[in-house]
Amino acid sequence: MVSLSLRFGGGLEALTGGAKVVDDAECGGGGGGGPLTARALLAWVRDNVITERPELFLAGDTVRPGVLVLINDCDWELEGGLDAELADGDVVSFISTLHGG
Amino acid sequence: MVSLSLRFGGGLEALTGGAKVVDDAECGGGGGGGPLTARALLAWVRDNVITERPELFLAGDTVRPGVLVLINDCDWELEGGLDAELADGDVVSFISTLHGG
Amino acid sequence: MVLPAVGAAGQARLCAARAAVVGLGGLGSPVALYLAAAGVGHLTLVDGDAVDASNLHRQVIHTEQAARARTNKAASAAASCRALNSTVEVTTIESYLDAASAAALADAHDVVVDCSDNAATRYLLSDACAAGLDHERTPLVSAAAVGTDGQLSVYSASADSPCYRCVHPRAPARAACQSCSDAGVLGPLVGAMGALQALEAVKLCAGIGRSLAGRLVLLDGLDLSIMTVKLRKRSEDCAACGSSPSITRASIQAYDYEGFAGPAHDRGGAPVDAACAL
Amino acid sequence: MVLPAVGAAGQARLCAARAAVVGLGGLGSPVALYLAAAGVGHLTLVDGDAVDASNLHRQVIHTEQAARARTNKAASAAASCRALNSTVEVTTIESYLDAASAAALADAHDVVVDCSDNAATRYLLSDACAAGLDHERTPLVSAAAVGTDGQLSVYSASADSPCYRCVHPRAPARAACQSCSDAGVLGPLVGAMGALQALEAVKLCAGIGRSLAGRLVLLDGLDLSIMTVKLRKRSEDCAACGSSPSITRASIQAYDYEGFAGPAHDRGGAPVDAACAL
Ligand SMILES: [Zn+2]
Ligand SMILES: [Zn+2]
Repeated sequence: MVSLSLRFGGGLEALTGGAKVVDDAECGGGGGGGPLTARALLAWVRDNVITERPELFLAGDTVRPGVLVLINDCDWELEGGLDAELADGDVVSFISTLHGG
Repeated sequence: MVSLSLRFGGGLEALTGGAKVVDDAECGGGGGGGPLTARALLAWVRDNVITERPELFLAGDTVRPGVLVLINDCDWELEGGLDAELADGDVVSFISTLHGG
Repeated sequence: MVLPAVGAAGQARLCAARAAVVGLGGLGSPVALYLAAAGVGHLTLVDGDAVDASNLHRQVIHTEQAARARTNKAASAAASCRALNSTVEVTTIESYLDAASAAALADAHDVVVDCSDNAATRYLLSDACAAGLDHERTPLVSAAAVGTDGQLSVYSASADSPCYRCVHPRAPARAACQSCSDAGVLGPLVGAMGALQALEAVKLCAGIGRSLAGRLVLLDGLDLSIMTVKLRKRSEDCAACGSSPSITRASIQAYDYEGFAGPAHDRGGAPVDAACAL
Repeated sequence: MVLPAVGAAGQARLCAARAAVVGLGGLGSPVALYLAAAGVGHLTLVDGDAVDASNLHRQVIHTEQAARARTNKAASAAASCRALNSTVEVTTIESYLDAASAAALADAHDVVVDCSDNAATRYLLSDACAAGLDHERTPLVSAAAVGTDGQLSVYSASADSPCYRCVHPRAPARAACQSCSDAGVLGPLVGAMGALQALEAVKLCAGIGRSLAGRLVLLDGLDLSIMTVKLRKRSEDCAACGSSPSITRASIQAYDYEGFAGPAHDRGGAPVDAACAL
């Protein structure tokens, strides 16, 4: 289990019952004692945090287009994307991109 | 020696030769092996970072009225003010209060 | 449709709310525009100064026409507010803030927005909003901007949140006060701070969200870096809002704010901030 | 006096600069006001929509009078800009952005400001600013706001900073797109995002400071919490600005942006965002 702080923003909190912050989330899914990857975290979040319309969170094995994933205030693409490894205390944010103006 | 990151803002960077950020500052002044206090840090900053008009930084043994001191994004009054103890990695910000509008 | 975050009840509170804006310069321009646009029920606009062409680079509620006519800034801003939303009731006080009007503003409004440009007015306004054990405190949305830096907070908005004097018990020396006349100020930077002030004022009027009370936003416009910091709590020892205050809404009438914190405004001669080119 | 942070050279660059603002709604209102006020030499304002009374809660550059006359938004904004600063040259394009005008805008301006309200226009504008190996890229200052949230970044502004398509290679499904018509938007929140866009545009025009290129600002207005995050770098694989782009300024003419990212604007009937009450 890895203890993470999760954030949801840009309207994505509508999928978590309104929760913008989930602190001290004990995220499993690493499997076999290996490190927790972003890929495994996505499935864990879908199963444990998302309360409705999971298709607006995931599409296939990654986030749906328009959702940015940030690990400690950095675009997850800088950390390896789906293969990024997460450690205790990391803050992972899921932000829906806005288009209004 | 304590390794701090120092920030200067709100115009106070005019007293540091323009530097807004001094990373990895090796701050002495704890004396006798005790922890580094904010009081000792102020003297160290005056002697090692401030390049001009130190009277706009310190007044007596504390910062001049109008300067806010923040330790890791908290008002130093919440940490003990002059007696606050500093540790490696702390970020200490000195911000001059603005009045323009 | 009502914005879900505001709700019908919030919208009703907003329409019934009374907000005062002190200073219709760089900060007050967006504050007045956005409060009028949002439909705050009653707006009181306070400024003793006339519109000046040299300020228009940041005072976007005014016009060259108002500058040519030397229209009072509160009057000029009121006209723009009415053109944008005729349903808002707008009152002007076309003089500089004094102690009597500060106390009356704090009494008669749900929120006061400090868009002034000097320390003396900032202390006076805060004391009026914070002072007096037998008064409810009035939330004060306060911002400032100089050069490329901006600062924003909300004072006296909850039982344990500080007033301006809790955070700044001693006034700065005059030599330490940068003002627009020394350093200029980047127009869009002041604009952003004013819009954020309007946002906090709308939230307070509508009774929604979490206000900045007890926190301070610091914006460095040159780097576009933004920091939110936690301020000290309301102080038991505060002269204005502590447990045995020496400053009350009655006593501020006799308090020498300019002696304490320097001049509140220019008296004749060139406009204080005529020197701001950008 | 020239603001020290801008300097005489920066001021001269600002006065010679050409900026385009696409969309004169909630974001475009403060952008146009502050760019005109700052004295950007030439402003091109683009919008095909008419001023509507139901939008005035956030579109503060317009007036009830313009809404009654159903004035085009670019024309209404241009009038307000000229009233504020008659020295700025203002051109209007009183129609919705199409591929030809997007490419021409990117060619003819030092900075383009995206104040649009839909994904299709955002991709089109970004492609026009980023596309084509034989063109200099044009910095694009892009913001968006929905409900109580705002987002801001600068694309294509340096050799290694991403374009919009680098960060968003795949367009979101329509069901996932919140727009003002679904969720409303808090006026002062859009105002703050627009003022920050103007700040970034002024910095780019004047050649001062550190732009947001490669970073993204996320503002939660309800909590007033602000986060700045680091974005990925420009992608070698980007269809618009990678090493072998499939999208060029010529090819965007034939690209089906609405097929890719949904409708760019409402075609007749009620205004898209008439439903925004606050
Ligand atoms: Zn107090
Ligand atoms: Zn790209």
